[in-house]
Amino acid sequence: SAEPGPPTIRVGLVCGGVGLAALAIDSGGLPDGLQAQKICFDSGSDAVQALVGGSIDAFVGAGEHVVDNRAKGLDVKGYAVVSEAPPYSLVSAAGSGVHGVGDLAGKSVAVTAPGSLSDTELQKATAEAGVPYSGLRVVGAGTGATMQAAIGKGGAAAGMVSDPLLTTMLQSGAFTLTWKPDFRYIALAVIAKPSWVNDNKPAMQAFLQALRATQDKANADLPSVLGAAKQQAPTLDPTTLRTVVAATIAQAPPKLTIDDGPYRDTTQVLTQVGQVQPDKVPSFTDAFDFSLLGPQ
Amino acid sequence: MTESLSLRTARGAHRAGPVPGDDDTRQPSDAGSALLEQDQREANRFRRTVLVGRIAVAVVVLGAWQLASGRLVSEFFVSSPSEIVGRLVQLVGTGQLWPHLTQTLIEVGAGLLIGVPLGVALGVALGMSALLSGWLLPYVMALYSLPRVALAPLFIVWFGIGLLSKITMVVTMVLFVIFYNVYQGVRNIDQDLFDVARSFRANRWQTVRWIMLPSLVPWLVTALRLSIGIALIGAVIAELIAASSGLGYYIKLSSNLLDVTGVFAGLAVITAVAIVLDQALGYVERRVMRHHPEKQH
Amino acid sequence: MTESLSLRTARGAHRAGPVPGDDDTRQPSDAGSALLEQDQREANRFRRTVLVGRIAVAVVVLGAWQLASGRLVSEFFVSSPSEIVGRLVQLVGTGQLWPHLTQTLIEVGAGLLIGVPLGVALGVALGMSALLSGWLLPYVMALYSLPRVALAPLFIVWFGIGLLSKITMVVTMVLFVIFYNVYQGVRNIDQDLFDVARSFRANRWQTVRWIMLPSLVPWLVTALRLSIGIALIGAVIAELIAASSGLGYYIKLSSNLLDVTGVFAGLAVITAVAIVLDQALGYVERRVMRHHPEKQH
Amino acid sequence: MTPKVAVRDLRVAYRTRTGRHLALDGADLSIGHGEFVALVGPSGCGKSTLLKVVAGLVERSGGDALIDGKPIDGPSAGVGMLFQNDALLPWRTVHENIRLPLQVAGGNRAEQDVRIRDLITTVGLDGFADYLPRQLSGGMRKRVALARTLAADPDLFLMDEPFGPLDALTRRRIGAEFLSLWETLGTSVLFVTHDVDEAITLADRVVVMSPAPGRVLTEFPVPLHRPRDVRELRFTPSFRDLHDAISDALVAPSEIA
Amino acid sequence: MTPKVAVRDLRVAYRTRTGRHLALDGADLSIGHGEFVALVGPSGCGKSTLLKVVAGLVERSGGDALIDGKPIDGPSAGVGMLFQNDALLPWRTVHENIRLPLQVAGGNRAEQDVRIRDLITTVGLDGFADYLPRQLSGGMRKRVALARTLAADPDLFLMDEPFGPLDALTRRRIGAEFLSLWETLGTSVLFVTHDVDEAITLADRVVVMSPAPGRVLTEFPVPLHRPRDVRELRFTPSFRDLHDAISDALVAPSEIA
Ligand SMILES: Nc1ncnc2c1ncn2[C@@H]1O[C@H](COP(=O)(O)OP(=O)(O)OP(=O)(O)O)[C@@H](O)[C@H]1O
Ligand SMILES: Nc1ncnc2c1ncn2[C@@H]1O[C@H](COP(=O)(O)OP(=O)(O)OP(=O)(O)O)[C@@H](O)[C@H]1O
Ligand SMILES: [Mg+2]
Ligand SMILES: [Mg+2]
Repeated sequence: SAEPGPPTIRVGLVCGGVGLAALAIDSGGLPDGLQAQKICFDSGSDAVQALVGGSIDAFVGAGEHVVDNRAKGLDVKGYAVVSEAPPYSLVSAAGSGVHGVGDLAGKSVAVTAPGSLSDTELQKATAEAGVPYSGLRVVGAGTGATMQAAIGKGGAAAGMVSDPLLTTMLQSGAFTLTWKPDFRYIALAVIAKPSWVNDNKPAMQAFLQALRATQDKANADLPSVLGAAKQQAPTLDPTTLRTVVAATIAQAPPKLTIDDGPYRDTTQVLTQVGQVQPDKVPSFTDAFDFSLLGPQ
Repeated sequence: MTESLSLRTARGAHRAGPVPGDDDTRQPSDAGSALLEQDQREANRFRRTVLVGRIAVAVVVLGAWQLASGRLVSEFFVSSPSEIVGRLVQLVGTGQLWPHLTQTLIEVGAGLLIGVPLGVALGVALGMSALLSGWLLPYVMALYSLPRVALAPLFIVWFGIGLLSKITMVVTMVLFVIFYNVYQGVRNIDQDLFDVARSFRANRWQTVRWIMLPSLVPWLVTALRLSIGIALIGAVIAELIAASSGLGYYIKLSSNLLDVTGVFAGLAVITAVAIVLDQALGYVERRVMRHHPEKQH
Repeated sequence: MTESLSLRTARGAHRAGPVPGDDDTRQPSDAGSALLEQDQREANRFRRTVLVGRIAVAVVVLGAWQLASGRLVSEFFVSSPSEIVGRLVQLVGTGQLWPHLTQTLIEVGAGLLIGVPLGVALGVALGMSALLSGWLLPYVMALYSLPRVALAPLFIVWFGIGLLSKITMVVTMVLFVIFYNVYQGVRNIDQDLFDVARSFRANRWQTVRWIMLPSLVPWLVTALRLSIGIALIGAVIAELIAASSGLGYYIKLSSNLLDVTGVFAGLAVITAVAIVLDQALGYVERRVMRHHPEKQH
Repeated sequence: MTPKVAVRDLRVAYRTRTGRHLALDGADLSIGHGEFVALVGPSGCGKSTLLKVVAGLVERSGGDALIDGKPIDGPSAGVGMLFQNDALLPWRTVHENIRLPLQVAGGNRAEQDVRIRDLITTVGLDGFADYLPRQLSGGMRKRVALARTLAADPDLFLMDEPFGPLDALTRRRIGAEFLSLWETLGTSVLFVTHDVDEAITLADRVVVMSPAPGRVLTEFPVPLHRPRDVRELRFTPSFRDLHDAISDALVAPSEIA
Repeated sequence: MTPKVAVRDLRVAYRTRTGRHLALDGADLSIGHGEFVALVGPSGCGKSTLLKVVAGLVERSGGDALIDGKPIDGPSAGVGMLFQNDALLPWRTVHENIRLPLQVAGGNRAEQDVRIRDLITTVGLDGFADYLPRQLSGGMRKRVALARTLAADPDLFLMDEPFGPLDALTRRRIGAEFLSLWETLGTSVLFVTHDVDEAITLADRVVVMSPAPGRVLTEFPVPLHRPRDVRELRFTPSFRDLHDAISDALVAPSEIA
């Protein structure tokens, strides 16, 4: 790139909770003097618009954004996969009589926001259980306390919850697990515009390497990243934090790279729920480029 | 030059142009039909000019948007008027729009019905009592400046994800706007008029009805106008955070699907609702103002 | 009974109590030091009562909150004043608060500096021209009622994630509140005063400065008061959507972490800012109003 | 018998930004039942202030003010005040402005309308019932205010330059009208005017106030029999003498100053 | 020579909610350079309207109105209007209200202050410079308005009942003051008053208007030499005669109606 000085990168995140990208940035020691700036977004779609508009350089978000936008002809690509486990599980209030997805027919079910990943997961869950999705009353209930209130106070028979709230809620005994995703899905990928990456290879490379390094460090010595994790979730007690960080690290694929298996699973879900036309689905190599991650 | 500074609502004669005199009819309250006809003509001409200009503004803005879209700016960001219209037609045709629209309207309506009287009462009370306002005013300001968006999650926690939390949100938005205008309005009432009412020994309620409320009309009009917009915003914000229907829900859904056309279609409906409510308010205003001193259209 | 209906700001003598006459000093502008001392005493007593009541309100509300928290309501949902104070102390102590606070203040300040003059100009222009307002008013209403939250992503695309998009957001919030109040204010100016200015052949600018702006003072005060709150809200909303610092960022982060204490700590800071700005405005208002007809404290 | 109004050693000190402004300093006045008292005095001497004290609209800083022997403490029943500035409700038509005191009293609207139409005729505003105050001339507004006060049917009239901006003819016509009304009703009247002729023509007694801060300087009983012929009166010698005496009293203090 | 003001066949029809209200219907008037014309007529006959037309504040519906031979089209330079209601800026003190026309003209503030203090003395308001209009009595407000008009130093004065709410003494004092000012300056004056005495005392010519809708009925030259001694004048026989003639003219049309 033509730009002098240290490489910089503006990274969009949906903040709240522990993530590998945030751990990498917060634990410091980014390679090559990389300056990384975290920008917190309210939702993935806001961040994607900012990415396409050039307000941010990279975004760590769901793989569907790559698929969707490439299908729409927008030039975005995935450069690493940070999590291949769908994050949301369905939770019901204990004693509500809901034991499985089959019990939800015709009831209110809470997702974080309509059209979001949790909604996609719900559609997948209902399809698996043979419950008509259109028969549900889907409620957007946000994340965190609002979601917990929606489920706990009977606003919804079940709701989509992710960690760390998931762990907390289940530990409290007031809630039971109704459904847990058992498929692979590109839940978090590092997304950027190839045009920007071309002009800023060193920055992107350094950032991706930092992610890899953090992953390795965590795998080798989990406590070494707990300090950075504490920054992101200062209110979690140490044991829960440890559990959550361990889960986060476990969800990341080896070397942050996937083959086309999980990609196919992902696109299959998206076509199944009608979010992408089957004939518009981009090929794996078109959607992802792991070359900048360094030696495999 | 300074002439144009006089209010557009200047007293009649400011606008009266010379007309041929017809001196023979000396009726005190009639100035000849030529003059009246001319007034009529002028009024009609004015109404036409307004309408034409108004349409021109819309045409220019929408036209520029349509032309820019896909050329100057990516359609991904700004959609285009034709697409939005297409979507609206589809939403109306399939009947998808109504549940969202009625949901939002119910929230707005209920919020206004509660928030407006509450705000007026609060404004009157604090406007009239130096002690009450000394005690409460700073806190009112504090509450007003709380970002309701940030409180929305708490509202949902406290009032559930149903209608109640949305109406509460609308009320908290509307309340303050009404309050501040009424409060200032009360403090600006002509003391002489209160003296008149007192000297005739009007009781409290009569004074409120005959002196205070009519004096507040211009302030209330502004407050209501501001309320309509802010009530809609409140309802949508609440629906963005947590909802299963409503225009805010539809916008959020579209936004998450990166469907900018859907977002704009939702916004267009909100805008239309606002304009309709505003025009209705304008109609009421003209009826009330007919007897009000300062302004007549 | 009706007596109390007269404004608290009633002309002086309404409040003047009988004092022993000291008929020997017949100075036209001095009514004896006994009376003046009594006025002073009354003023002091009033100020004390206000202060005591104000503190009492805070104590009662915070006390009830503290007591209810963990007893009537789960602390998870409402935190508690003592926890919030603890958090604030910590935020200040570690210096974490300042970057957030200054960021938000800069956005609010810049937004007000741009939005207020713009709103005044628009209000004056549309208030003075029937044609302009006929053309534009419905669209102003439409724009005003657009939920800015829904537009925030577009702001980010157009104006980036930096200061500019936040300031724009604040401006779009402030603009309309100022506009509507000024617009209504302009339409309520006493036509006689314009006539006076015209008859002295004051030019346009002089008329604006000497007649229009002073007449608008009560309206502007309300508008500014509403603006402070709404500017803060605008800044926070923008920061909620996308930010890397600012009070809104801090609140959002806390909210996502289910850290209700953090949310309330952020809200408390906003509230404090609002109160400080409001008091500053009140001070300016009293200085200006000293020469204004209707109200004096 | 206690007088209708008794004012003793009245002091009023208005609050101003910088302290207090002494408007009345030891004013004394008494009005008998059914008496018509005219109040004259230099501009700014406190005539309006005195009326407002009796109307219960301005508090005393010292001294006594009683109506029917009871200390004044807020507006009393049966007292009708006509303000120096007309103080009409700007959003009400002439007709509706006059309705105000009738509305306070309550009662049948149709009857009110009849009464209002009568009053409009009395003050010579036929045809202007539906005009707003700002569409009227200064004199017409004053007449509306007069009609409004008449509508209240008080037994004590407090009138602050009621005929100020009226031309001589209208003034005399309405003055005569008011006089004959007063003569049939037997109410008490305190009447501020600048027109010494008018004061003598109408009143039983003319009270002269000193320049500010006001006190009552002197007073003149008017030894003219009633009913009076307003038009002829002013050419009688006793009228001339009284006029000169009052004018002199008005001039005296400022000649000294 | 063209007259200072020429009004011919003037019609003014105010817009009202229901149509038009004819306030002036064929009024004719002319004022010579340096002439002092008084305008009298029944309440509501259109006197204020006529003044406002000459001031360029109200548009004509028909007829001509010229100043120095040029049709009036908005306020002209050198025309000073004193409004019937005082129309003071309520947020300005007495001193600052009087400053208004000086501010328009621009110039040195200190010089303005000197001028303003002079004017305050002229209208007898020493000590009230820092009062707000609402802290003044009706007569005092009028005097502020007068001072403000004087400050503009116009060569055509349009005065709408300038001395209305003033007591006889103040009225005569300020009237005399104004008269001597006029005599030195040689400006033209159009002066509305109800007081026929005042009209005769001050004016070169008294113009009488008909009841509404107004036109000029007749006019009377005042054959009194100048400078006039305001206090003595009214006891001369020619004064008495003129007074009676004007009063009769005022009465005449309504006697017929
Ligand atoms: N609200 C007020 N605050 C302060 N001073 C006041 C107030 N009202 C009146 N005054 C002062 O009190 C004095 C008497 O006023 P008042 O109106 O009673 O006079 P007045 O005799 O009615 O005069 P006029 O004949 O001109 O109407 C004046 O000097 C005036 O400046
Ligand atoms: N803005 C207005 N709209 C409608 N009619 C008006 C308006 N202003 C004045 N008029 C009418 O015009 C007529 C003349 O009014 P104007 O004020 O000129 O009378 P005037 O001779 O000054 O009376 P006065 O001696 O009582 O002041 C009145 O009948 C009045 O009702
Ligand atoms: Mg007075
Ligand atoms: Mg007039």
